Amino acid sequence: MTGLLELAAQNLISPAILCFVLGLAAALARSDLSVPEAAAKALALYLLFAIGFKGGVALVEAGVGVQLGAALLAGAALSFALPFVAFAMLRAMSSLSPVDAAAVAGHYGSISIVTFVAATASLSAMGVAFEGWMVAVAAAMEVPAIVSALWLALRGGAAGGERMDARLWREVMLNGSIVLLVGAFAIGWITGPAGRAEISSFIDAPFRGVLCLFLLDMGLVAGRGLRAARGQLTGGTVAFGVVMPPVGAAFGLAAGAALGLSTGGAALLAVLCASASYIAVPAAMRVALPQANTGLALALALAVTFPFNLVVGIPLYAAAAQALTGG
Amino acid sequence: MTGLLELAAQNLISPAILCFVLGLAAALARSDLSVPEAAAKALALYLLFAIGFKGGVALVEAGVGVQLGAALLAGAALSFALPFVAFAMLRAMSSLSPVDAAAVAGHYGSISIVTFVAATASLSAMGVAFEGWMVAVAAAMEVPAIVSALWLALRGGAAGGERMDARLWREVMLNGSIVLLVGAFAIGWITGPAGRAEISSFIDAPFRGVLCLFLLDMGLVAGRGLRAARGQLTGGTVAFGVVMPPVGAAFGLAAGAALGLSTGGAALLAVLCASASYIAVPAAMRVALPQANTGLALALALAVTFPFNLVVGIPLYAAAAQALTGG
Amino acid sequence: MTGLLELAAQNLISPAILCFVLGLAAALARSDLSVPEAAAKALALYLLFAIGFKGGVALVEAGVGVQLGAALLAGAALSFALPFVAFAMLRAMSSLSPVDAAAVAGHYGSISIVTFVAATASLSAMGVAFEGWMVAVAAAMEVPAIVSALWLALRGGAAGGERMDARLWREVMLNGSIVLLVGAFAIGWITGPAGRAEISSFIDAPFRGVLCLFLLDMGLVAGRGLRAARGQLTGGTVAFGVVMPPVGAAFGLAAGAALGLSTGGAALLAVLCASASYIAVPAAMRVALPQANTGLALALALAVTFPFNLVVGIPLYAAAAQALTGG
Amino acid sequence: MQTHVAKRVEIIIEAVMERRLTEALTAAGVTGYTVLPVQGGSGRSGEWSREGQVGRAGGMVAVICLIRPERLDGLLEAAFRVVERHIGVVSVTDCAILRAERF
Amino acid sequence: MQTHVAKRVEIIIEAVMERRLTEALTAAGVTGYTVLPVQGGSGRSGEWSREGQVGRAGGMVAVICLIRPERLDGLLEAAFRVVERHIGVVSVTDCAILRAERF
Amino acid sequence: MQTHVAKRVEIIIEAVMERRLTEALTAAGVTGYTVLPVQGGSGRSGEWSREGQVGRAGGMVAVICLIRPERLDGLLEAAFRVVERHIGVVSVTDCAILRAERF
Ligand SMILES: Nc1ncnc2c1ncn2[C@@H]1O[C@H](COP(=O)(O)O)[C@@H](O)[C@H]1O
Ligand SMILES: Nc1ncnc2c1ncn2[C@@H]1O[C@H](COP(=O)(O)O)[C@@H](O)[C@H]1O
Ligand SMILES: Nc1ncnc2c1ncn2[C@@H]1O[C@H](COP(=O)(O)O)[C@@H](O)[C@H]1O
Ligand code: NA
Ligand code: NA
Ligand code: NA
Repeated sequence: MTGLLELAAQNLISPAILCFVLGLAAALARSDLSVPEAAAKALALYLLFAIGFKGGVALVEAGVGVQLGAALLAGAALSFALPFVAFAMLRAMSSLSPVDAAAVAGHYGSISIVTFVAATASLSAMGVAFEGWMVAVAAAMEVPAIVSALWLALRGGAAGGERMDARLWREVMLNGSIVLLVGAFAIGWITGPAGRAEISSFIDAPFRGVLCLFLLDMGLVAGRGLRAARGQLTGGTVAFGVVMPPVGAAFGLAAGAALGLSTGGAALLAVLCASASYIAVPAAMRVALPQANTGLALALALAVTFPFNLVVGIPLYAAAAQALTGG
Repeated sequence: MTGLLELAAQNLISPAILCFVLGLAAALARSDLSVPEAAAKALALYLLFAIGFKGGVALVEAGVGVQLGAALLAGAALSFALPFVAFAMLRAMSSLSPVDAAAVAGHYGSISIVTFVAATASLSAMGVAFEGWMVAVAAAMEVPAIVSALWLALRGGAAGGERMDARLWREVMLNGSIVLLVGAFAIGWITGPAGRAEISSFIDAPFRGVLCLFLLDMGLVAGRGLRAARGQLTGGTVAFGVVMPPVGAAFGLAAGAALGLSTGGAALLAVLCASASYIAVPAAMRVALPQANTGLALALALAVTFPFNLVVGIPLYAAAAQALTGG
Repeated sequence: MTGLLELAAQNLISPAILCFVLGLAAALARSDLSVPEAAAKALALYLLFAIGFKGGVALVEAGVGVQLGAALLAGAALSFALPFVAFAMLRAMSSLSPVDAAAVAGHYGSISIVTFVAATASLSAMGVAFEGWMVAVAAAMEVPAIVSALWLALRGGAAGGERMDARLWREVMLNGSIVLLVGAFAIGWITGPAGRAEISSFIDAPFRGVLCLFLLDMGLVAGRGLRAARGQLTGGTVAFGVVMPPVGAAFGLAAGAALGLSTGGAALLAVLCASASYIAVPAAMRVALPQANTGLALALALAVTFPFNLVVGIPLYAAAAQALTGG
Repeated sequence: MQTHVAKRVEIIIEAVMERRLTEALTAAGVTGYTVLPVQGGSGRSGEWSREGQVGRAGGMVAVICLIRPERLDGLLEAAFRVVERHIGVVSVTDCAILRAERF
Repeated sequence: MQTHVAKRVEIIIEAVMERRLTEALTAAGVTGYTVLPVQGGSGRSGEWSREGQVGRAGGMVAVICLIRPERLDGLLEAAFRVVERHIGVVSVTDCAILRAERF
Repeated sequence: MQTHVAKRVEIIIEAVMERRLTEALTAAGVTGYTVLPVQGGSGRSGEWSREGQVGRAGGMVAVICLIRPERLDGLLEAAFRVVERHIGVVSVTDCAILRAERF
């Protein structure tokens, strides 16, 4: 237990987490500090490219095996299944309408790639190894949750437009972050360690520093989200926002153990299950479920669950993975 | 010949080229992946600054000599002459009107600095040396082609505004990319190796990685250009887009040999002649030749000639230069 | 004296200064070279974060001592007092109205963080050591001058809105650059050398290169400011723009000697006193003193005083500090 | 100068719906439109600003359409079908245009 | 389609005053507004462009407000109190809106 | 509040022509204008979007000009000379302005 607390404390005083806290505090204090939209998008492109590329290179070293295929399937299945868990919990814990609960549940079935990136950085700092290709599992978990959410919303009485038409389907499958992540993964896989050596001083050296600035912006966005949604974040929904992550993480850990993943791999699968989408899913929901309160879902994902995972969740899931896999 | 094919294959699987392919594929598949305009411009500023600066430093080492002056003159002359070649080919190969053909010809007489940057990266990767100051030749080749194009358009029946008034002349000579390239070159020359040492971890280390992200954006832009211009890209114009580059390159190689450039220098002059402008020339044409179809010229330059040069042209011209200079 | 001239010449041919000159020349020649607004803001965020963070880490090594507290107080007092000096000089040297003179005086009491950053880079290049925590003094000097300026304006006959209401007060105290500078300082202090090691290849390696691009943009902005304000920059105000900095610097040097700062520390305090704000103060003045000619103040700060300090001031104050502290 | 009577329609709508809207306009026979970026706003669904956005879910755009008066009804019906269930506003102003042959 | 008579108010004002203006509008009972970025301009106080800006001091924004005609006077008075001593312009156009229940 | 009759002219034009247009307006006695960025659009010369741009060749801007009615003709003639051979649209709306002494 001491080890765990130490880990958490160590995690807390890393520059990255403190940058997030700074951003959060600045936004709550209504400072005009802001990261221009274009700069924030550029930082995100950098992180997606770097993490995808490194994952692809790692796959060259590990080889494409049965385990990767199984992990991809397990990830997709988890993403598909978790919205049902989240929906049931939301209906029990909050007074959200079925349609709103379905929308929120979709966010929690999908994943947050920044949480994943932060987790890989924490694991590296702790010296815990993980399967480099886990980033491909992250990509596989982005979309299935949307299908479940729309199904739940329809069953819950949503009318009209909330069909997943072919066009929306394409938009979701080809959304920028999936395409870049998968594309960079493929490029890393094709060019291998030689390719990595060529651009290492771009994707490795400044990586953590870029993450700091990005988390500063995430803190600002989360803080503004909190202020905008103050009226809507009821006790029940906030409680859901901190209870759902460990529940999801438990599913992820179980699947990780069943798949025989390393300690770090199981921890990352837990992080993916515990995290909530704030890019792909909200956009899809605005189109398909315009009557749902996506503002609330976004505020929960960004301003409650994201910081919870960043500060408490990641070290917690890592410790649990260690206990479980005996690593 | 084996060496050449190997070179081409090697070139093809570099992270930079694959990033271009990823962007192209994403745009053709109508993914919403995009690089914010401000970020793309910032990447371009970085590349122009770095390449110009390094060229200036290289000049310190090489010394200002007769060869540089001769190369600048030859570059300007080629830029001035090539539109006539291109115009004749276009009139023969396509059914473009004289004014449209003149506009396209202007793009092909001028140069694409990104193609040049990609070529320097490829040459470095292949271990082929080149005159560092060749970037000054690139700058000298941007503008003369515009004069030829306007003359051709006027002769071809264009009316009214297509005079090169003093104001447009100034705008073209002082367009941002020329000023930055030449300015950075001067700064590199003044501060020399000491200056380079000072900022080397900014302009050297991340250079190739930045080029990757920039080419990702170029791929996206080329793909969007292809989709926008699908109706206009006839067989004849597309054929021109892949035939003109080797023709231009031949002129460049000949000039390079006559000037006594190194293998890499001759290859770079070929690349400059083979590449087509998509920044300075289109802007000048929109002002001076508003009735010309600049959309077509841009699509050809970006979506046909740029990828052709990137994938096939650069290794081809390098191999030809090697054969020619015996280097 | 030779040493001083050499220093100045050395300073002049650094890539950073030459980049500023390039930007200035490009803007005066009306080139369309420009750094996108979002990119310029991102560069500024980077510089603020890096300089603040390094300052905080330096504080760990130096320890929080009485000297820091005294320097913060001295800085705030100087910022508060200097507008009175500037106001008197402006009334004597120019024909500005009391309200306009008050607005300009406020800019000169506050500080320019880029001048500070450039000075730290110059000192490092000269091998002159300085107290790393001086950046905290910079933060303490941003705001007090605004209070003095508003008081002077009111006394000078400004009517109505030029009260410093609670809201404006909060906006000024929590303006983005102060929050980021102080926040990054705190993060550096908390995470210490371990934190710095983690992100060193982000905040140390590319620092000077980023400064070059940022100064390029500053040159462009200064050049545009000069062109926009050509009519308003009278001989008197321009003279003030080059006389006030050494006067301010003298106050800073005296305070630095009294505080027992190192040579570099005294030089930096001089630089802070000599520099003029172009971010925090103009924004506050637009709200509180809408009738004042902030365009003139901005043009003086950016296009006269900033280049003066960059080129002449920094080496001058450094030499004076050396003479004074015998370092 | 010779001007012609026309209508200026301004549709402020979520960015995720932009393409669907412009395609519906084109299908309704509109020959041109211009899209302006929107920086922030406020309405029944609360306040938002571009700086606080991640992804495109929350942003909005303004689509401006100059048309001949006789086309107005077709345009409004097409636009309405897209915006109906979404947040956003539609306004129409009388205006005069140069170069009517372009519309 | 059924449209309703309304007013479109466009206020071009310094960016530093944006929040003060929108709060004044909200206090005056305005239910919605949209903020557009401004890239440059010219007026009695000279010419400016976004590219030449450092900080927010010099930039401007355009605030667009669709309201029922009877609210116009309240809005203009609220807006005027904010812009009065500042640079910027206010214009009002007659327009027609869809979905009047939203205003 | 006291308002005054005026005209609101909106000119959507290629970014490369912006300076030429604003100088022509100034020469025609216009005392102020505001430039808004344009994100994309469609017209006879096809569809374009800011994201797909390299360089400034393809982008557009919207120039808004509030003027006294008696100045309209001079403005339109000046604008027309610039846009004539270029792509883009010009529209004019009746409006009311505050602070007429500024125009
Ligand atoms: N009265 C209005 N005037 C101008 N823009 C409005 C108005 N009402 C709503 N909007 C815009 O439409 C968006 C969505 O409005 P709403 O559907 O009311 O939430 C707001 O964020 C504003 O950008
Ligand atoms: N007549 C006008 N038409 C459109 N915009 C204007 C006009 N006059 C002023 N503006 C805008 O308001 C800003 C400040 O104007 P001024 O208060 O006259 O300096 C200018 O930079 C323009 O953006
Ligand atoms: N009817 C219209 N309504 C609004 N904007 C238009 C219209 N027609 C053209 N435009 C704008 O003007 C640009 C050039 O139009 P065009 O000259 O028809 O190719 C388009 O890309 C649009 O931004
Ligand atoms: Na999840
Ligand atoms: Na060429
Ligand atoms: Na000062």
